[in-house]
Amino acid sequence: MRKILVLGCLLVAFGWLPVRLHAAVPPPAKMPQPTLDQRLADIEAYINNVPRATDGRAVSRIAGPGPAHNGWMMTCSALVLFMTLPGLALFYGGLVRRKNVLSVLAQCLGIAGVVTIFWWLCGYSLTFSHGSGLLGNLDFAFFSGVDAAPNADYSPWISQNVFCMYQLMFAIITPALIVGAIAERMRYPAVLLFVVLWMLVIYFPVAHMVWGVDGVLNGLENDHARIRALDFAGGIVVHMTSGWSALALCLLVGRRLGHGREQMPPHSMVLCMVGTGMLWVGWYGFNAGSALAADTIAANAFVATTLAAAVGCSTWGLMEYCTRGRLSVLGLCSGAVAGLATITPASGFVTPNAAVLIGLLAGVLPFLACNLLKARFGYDDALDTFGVHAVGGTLGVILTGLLASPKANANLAAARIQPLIGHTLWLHQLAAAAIVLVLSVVGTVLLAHLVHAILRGLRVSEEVETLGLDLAEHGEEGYIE
Amino acid sequence: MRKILVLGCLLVAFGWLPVRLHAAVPPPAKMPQPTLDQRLADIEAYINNVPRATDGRAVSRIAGPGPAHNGWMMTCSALVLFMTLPGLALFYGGLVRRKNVLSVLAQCLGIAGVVTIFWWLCGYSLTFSHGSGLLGNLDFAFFSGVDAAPNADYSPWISQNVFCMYQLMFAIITPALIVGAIAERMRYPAVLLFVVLWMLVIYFPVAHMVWGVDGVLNGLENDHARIRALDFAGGIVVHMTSGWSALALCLLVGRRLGHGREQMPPHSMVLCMVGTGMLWVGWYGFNAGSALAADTIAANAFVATTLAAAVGCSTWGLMEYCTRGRLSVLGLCSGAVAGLATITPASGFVTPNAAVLIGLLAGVLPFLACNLLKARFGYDDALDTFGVHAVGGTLGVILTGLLASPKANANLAAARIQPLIGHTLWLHQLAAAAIVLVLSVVGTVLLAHLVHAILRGLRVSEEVETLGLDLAEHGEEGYIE
Amino acid sequence: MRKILVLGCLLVAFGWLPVRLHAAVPPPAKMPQPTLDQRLADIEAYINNVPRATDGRAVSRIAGPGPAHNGWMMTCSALVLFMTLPGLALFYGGLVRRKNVLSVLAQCLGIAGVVTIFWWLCGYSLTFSHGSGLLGNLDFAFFSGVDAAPNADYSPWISQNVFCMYQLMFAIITPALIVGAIAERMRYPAVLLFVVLWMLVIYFPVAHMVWGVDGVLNGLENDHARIRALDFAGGIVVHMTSGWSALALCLLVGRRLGHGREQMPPHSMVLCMVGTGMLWVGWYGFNAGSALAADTIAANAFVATTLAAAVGCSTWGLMEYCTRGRLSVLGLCSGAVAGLATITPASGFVTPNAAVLIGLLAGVLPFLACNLLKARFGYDDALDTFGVHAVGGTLGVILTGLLASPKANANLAAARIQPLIGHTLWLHQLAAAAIVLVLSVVGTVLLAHLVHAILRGLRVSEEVETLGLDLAEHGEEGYIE
Amino acid sequence: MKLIIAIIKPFKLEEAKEALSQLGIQGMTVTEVKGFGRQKGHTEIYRGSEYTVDFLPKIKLEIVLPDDRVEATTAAIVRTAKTGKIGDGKVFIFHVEEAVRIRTEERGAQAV
Amino acid sequence: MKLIIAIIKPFKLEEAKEALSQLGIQGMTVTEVKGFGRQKGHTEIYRGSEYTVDFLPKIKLEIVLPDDRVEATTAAIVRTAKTGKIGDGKVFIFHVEEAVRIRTEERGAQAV
Amino acid sequence: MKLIIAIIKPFKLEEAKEALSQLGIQGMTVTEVKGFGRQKGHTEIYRGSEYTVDFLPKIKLEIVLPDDRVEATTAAIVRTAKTGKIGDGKVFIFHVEEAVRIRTEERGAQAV
Ligand SMILES: Nc1ncnc2c1ncn2[C@@H]1O[C@H](COP(=O)(O)OP(=O)(O)O)[C@@H](O)[C@H]1O
Ligand SMILES: Nc1ncnc2c1ncn2[C@@H]1O[C@H](COP(=O)(O)OP(=O)(O)O)[C@@H](O)[C@H]1O
Ligand SMILES: Nc1ncnc2c1ncn2[C@@H]1O[C@H](COP(=O)(O)OP(=O)(O)O)[C@@H](O)[C@H]1O
Repeated sequence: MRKILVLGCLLVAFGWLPVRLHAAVPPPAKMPQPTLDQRLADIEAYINNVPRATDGRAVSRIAGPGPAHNGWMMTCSALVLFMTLPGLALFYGGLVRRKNVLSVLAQCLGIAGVVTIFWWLCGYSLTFSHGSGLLGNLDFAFFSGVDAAPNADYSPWISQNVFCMYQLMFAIITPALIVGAIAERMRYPAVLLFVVLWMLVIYFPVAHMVWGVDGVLNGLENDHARIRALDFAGGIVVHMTSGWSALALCLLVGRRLGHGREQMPPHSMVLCMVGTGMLWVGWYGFNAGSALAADTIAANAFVATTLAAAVGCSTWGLMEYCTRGRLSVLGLCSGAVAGLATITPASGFVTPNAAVLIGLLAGVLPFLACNLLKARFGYDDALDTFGVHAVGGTLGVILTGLLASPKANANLAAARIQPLIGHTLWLHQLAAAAIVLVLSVVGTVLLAHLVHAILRGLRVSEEVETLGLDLAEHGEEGYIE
Repeated sequence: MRKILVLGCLLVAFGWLPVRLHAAVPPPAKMPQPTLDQRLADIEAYINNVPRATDGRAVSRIAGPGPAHNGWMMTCSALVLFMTLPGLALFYGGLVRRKNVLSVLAQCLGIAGVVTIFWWLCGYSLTFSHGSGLLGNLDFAFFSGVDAAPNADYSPWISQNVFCMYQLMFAIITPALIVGAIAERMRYPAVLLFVVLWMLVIYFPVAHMVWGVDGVLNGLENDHARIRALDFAGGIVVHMTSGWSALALCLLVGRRLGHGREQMPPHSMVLCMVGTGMLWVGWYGFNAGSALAADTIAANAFVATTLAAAVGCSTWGLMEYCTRGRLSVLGLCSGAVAGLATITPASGFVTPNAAVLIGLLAGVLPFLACNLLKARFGYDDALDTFGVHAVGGTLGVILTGLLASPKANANLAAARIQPLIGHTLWLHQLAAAAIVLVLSVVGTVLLAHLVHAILRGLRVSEEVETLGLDLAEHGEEGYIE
Repeated sequence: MRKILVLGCLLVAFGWLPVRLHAAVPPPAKMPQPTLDQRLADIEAYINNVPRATDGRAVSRIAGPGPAHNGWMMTCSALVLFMTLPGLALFYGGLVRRKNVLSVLAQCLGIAGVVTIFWWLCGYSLTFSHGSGLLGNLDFAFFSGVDAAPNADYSPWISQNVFCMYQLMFAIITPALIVGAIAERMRYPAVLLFVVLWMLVIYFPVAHMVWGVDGVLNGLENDHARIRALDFAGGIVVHMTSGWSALALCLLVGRRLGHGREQMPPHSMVLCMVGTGMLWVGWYGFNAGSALAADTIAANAFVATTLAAAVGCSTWGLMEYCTRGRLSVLGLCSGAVAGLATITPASGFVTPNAAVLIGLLAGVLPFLACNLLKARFGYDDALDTFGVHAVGGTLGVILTGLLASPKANANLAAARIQPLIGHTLWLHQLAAAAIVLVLSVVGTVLLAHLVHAILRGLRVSEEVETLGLDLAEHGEEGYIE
Repeated sequence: MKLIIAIIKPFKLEEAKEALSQLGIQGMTVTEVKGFGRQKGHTEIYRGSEYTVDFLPKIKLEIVLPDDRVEATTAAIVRTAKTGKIGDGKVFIFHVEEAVRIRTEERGAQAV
Repeated sequence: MKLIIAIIKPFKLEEAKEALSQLGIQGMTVTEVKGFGRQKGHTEIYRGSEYTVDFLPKIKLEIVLPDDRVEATTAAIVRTAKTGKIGDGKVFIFHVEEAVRIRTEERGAQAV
Repeated sequence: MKLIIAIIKPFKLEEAKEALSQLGIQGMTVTEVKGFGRQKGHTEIYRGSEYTVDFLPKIKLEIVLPDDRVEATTAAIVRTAKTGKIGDGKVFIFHVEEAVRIRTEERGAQAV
């Protein structure tokens, strides 16, 4: 095992050497200087976040990124990283038992590390370069050609490398979400190897299909999409992939020792609540940032996100209060996160009132999933990744189909998507959801078996599980008196 | 009780249905296309954060929000939410006893939930729509007409819905501040019901009076204001309302069991300090954001905020060191927060040197209030909401009257306020402060009695108080070994 | 001692009185109104972050700051403060023993307080006003003339007071880094007095030399620099000064009681990891913000920062895994911070692939320093300030010399620096590093003796050290059961 | 010499300590323990999983003292720690063979 | 009356408690302790410094009960707490001179 | 067999443990406790409220061992734990009726 790693280490160490030279950009066809009107229109385009007036017509005097949009997107990128480090780490870390808290933190940090490396190696390229409708090519491998100039495919006014970083933060948090389902029992190397393979086989393709400008499921931007699905900030790409994979993986890994018999309450609801607050705050970067500009769509997404989080939080609390006579901090936190996960795909497409409705349902369905479904079927989704993210995400994807409205987002008035709105859009959403669901579950099952074979086992020994992963796998304790 | 809630739940669930349609906006008078000069002037206006050159003269090509200001205000909104979740929750949570930490977190989360819902239902409208000088009307109920276009009453270059979200974050933290005074003993449902009523009866009206464009106390923007008070970021609206209400409420709720006899030291000064750091950082959103643009006034407010916080922190520490020979982390944290609360109303109106003076006084007066006043009168303001926020806020409001200067804020050169500066402004400040003080105290007394009557008691039983609110009211423990 | 303080207190209290009036600015030479083309070019300059077209030619209609750059820099300032409060406080606080956690937090808060006050008194002026190549003058003392207008020396589009605040946050975190080396044993007043003197004698001069527009080591902006060094975000100014001073100071203060014999594991790796996450997120403000605008250089720095952090994190983990068979959360955190510290001076000057290489080396060399060097020489650098910041910072400074490239930063194509790139730049870097290293070590030795003499001792008594600094020096406990 | 071990409710500690001080008891050792007895624990629910916490927080006092002070001390503890509600706790008495004060190496009744 | 002190592995607590409940044991007091014995601790490394943690977490049970129940109780503890691996712990038995229930002031066997 | 209970200052634990190991003591149980005695606690102030913390952190050692090793062991503890300052702690000795090693079910002196 260690030898493999030393080898891998060397490979990575020298991986940067055979870097592709920046592809020589074809010299632009000679273009005229802009007129005063064109120069003005360019600036207005920047303020309105629409393509440059000079595009293809004249040389732009402001060909680079627009500072307001770029600054906002760097802020959003930092916010989305903040969701994982330390947001999600705390949210999950607080929910496990004291003896396993560091293992969760190590998983989050490790995932941030390896996903970033693979994003640089090939991930960004596979996801966002042109390729087939299913996967990109390797044009952007090693961030070749990914510099501060905008990539017009995705946004006229933000630097492509900022876009690349922003999307990286999504690529980090998505597999980190899976950790919640298999917490307290999976071997650390198995987690990391699984994540790397999962990114290659599931995340990069799905993200390309849904968000790639030529993706087969990209209803918003691809005229040739087979299925015209909408996913504003990652209901399909983030929450469904991770949530459904989490379910499959936790079934394969099996239940924790003593599950259902012993008590495994969260060792620190305080940490869990701190994490929730950070997730909520960071989620503004996630959802409003998905407008890829500080524009009116971002503003709308900000509102929808706030309302769904607050309504989800209150509704889950109310459900608890009505069924049990008291409401818990875990309930309020779960409701807020469920609200946020559910609004994610819809946030840029729905009006505030629709967001309230979505928040309301997010407080009910995931509540039932966590409380009834799990009890009924007895799977050990330790920290409810499935109950919150898969159920919430899937619900949000379908509701987006029902509630998306051009009132909230003028892009929905485009010819390629407008006829579906308020009509059969929900069927497209359902189809996309089903495809990704199947892909996630099947892919996870195969990869888990592969990892099992390579590392001889996914799970720590009983002894290690009893002692705690912190001491056994990391040689550390979370707290010392 | 529970039945009432189920009912309330249904009401909320269907509340979104009878939503007002967006009021049909009167068709704008036919206006000419802008000239080149007007187009340029519009863009310059955006950069300088002044009204559009085309306003009323031509159709603007950039009629929407300006991305820099909008992006900054979304960032500020997230920062202000961060102050409550998890900032204030940690600051207060660390100061209570271990057995009550979750009750504080639950109160902060619960308040975030219900205040958001009421803000959407009617709060934003009552506060910021036109109405009488005392309260707005219901034009914006259910965020009707509150979209990404700017509302020229408040800011020419940020989306109204972003403004609405930004103000929501203030509406969340204000009642959450009150929690500090009645921590460890008030019933959870009583807290939430009190907060809802308090928002309706005290916060929305006061915020309208002080910040509403037609508010009777809005000296900065309302030519017809009866009292020409200044409150940049909420000394009156946030700190005075919450602080004085907190005093009244903690007197009505009574002292904690064992208060004055038993030791009730903070269970985690570490959490408290973490919360302080988050409050300080988030306060930049609060104060600099109150410029409602990324302009020069925001820049000035940023400086004033920093200086007052640092000087307040150092002064409080020095006071401790001089009186007791050593200085505590709680002292440094309290001083920073006192500095921040005191500079709040002044932050956009004073020069850096004045901010240093304000920070100095903020380290002295609240120090004395917490150390002498409380001991003298024996009220149990558990976490010093009164000592820090009411004393600091009131002090800041008066100092604003004495120190505001057009050097720091060009808007003070406006005819409606300029003659008062350096003259009788402090009397206006005093008058506004007195009115709000009386309103807060009287309102709180009435509402507390009302809540007492509805819920049959404000306070948990002795048994619950002894066992701890976490276990009794929420069925959870903050930490499990 | 206390008397001195009361005196000092009075001095500070009245220090604001004899404030210099704003130096009467010489009336600008009468300039023409701008043409349409000039007005347009000004706006384009804002978007491209280059000097105004009207500069010296006409009156600019947008003479103030540009909102996008200003908003971004206020965000970055808040992020950098967040790195110290609470980021670094938690990172360090988690690593000490339970009985000393508050002493670390008190040091961070206290430093934030006094450094801000000295920054206002004279620090900003000594660092960033014109003066000799070694130190600025007192023109900006008491922030005199430091208002919202840009200071063209540093950035055409951000307010000078925002620049001043941004740089303050660097001035706060730098001495706070030193705390890590002398944690758990130095007297609180000695820490603060040392820091104040250290700022005056080491930080302000070094920052002026490297970053001051007329600094002798400022290779990027000063045509007359003796040594043409590059330091994008503080490899020399922040990490080398603090790291080497930390080594000297920890040698002078001596080892902790029981060091090498007793076990002193971190009392809370959870806090440490939370702090790491906050440092990473805040570091975007530190590095990308050092572009002093939301421009393409900021975008590049964002990418380099991310890659180096992730690669450093993974590499350190891998080193641990390969040498010991398991990897720790402390290792992952250390690697991330080492990656961040090492990329700091290079972040705005290198391509992504170079950043990966830098991250790789940052995971190796500081790892060896912390694991072998410290064991070999037996100094008690309690929390590895030297191992991570001095080693990482120095490494980064040299690597900047080898890897800086005009591809990453067009400013490097300027005549004053271009000939050195890829040639002898590394020698300049080495020379600057050596000078600052010597200055830091020698200065620290002298100052430590001075502080020792003034306060009669740097170190707490054995009794206090055994009992813990929290109780003895601050009269508080970090946690109460 | 005897050892008195008393298990009491946590919030009664201060009161008991005061009473013992007034009796002239100069030393005791206190431990946080969890008690299991007739008094029933509470139920906690975490997202659908229900937990019964059987063990309640209690305080254990250990006091070594001369034989003749046992009765008065026991009575003082019982008096101050009693709430009359289930779960008030117990007092147990043991024989101590020897006691040594580490600081002075005194032995026996001198040492306590 | 006797006092049984048992040192067991933490994860055996639930099982032991159940067995004792079935025997009709109505009360016990539980303390988290650290044990030092034949079972060796683990090593932790923090940035190059190696620490051996000799003390392992254990649970201490204290049960006062009438003489005639001592054997059965000891047997139940041994049965449930045994894993057969080193570090399973010990049971020690002491003589108790007196017991008082604070709530009722009952004494002796009644009190336990 | 005897049980030695020693209350010592926390930072003396390592030293005492080493000394006992050298004497051939194979096992002991350690508990974090709070002590109240002649040594006075410290005062803490939180925003104007003053608190006296009477209870000081101490370590309790419990060692069961054959009668003939009691003296040497007590001496070793006293030697290593003594600082000569107030608050050094106490050693108490009790009679143990029986001991069982759970793993092997050995009894008596074998078991300790
Ligand atoms: N037989 C026993 N041995 C040791 N400790 C006991 C015993 N019985 C009770 N205790 C301790 O006394 C506490 C109170 O006992 P409980 O049965 O709940 O109430 P009461 O003392 O009022 O009958 C328990 O929580 C436990 O710590
Ligand atoms: N002589 C002793 N006195 C008190 N406690 C002991 C003694 N010997 C062992 N213990 C306790 O019993 C636990 C288990 O003992 P150990 O020697 O590790 O294994 P085993 O009981 O299987 O021989 C120890 O961790 C310690 O807490
Ligand atoms: N009578 C007693 N019974 C039980 N524990 C005691 C008794 N007297 C002292 N102790 C314990 O011994 C510790 C040290 O005692 P103290 O009176 O402070 O100092 P010294 O042992 O030097 O006289 C106390 O903190 C307490 O834990």
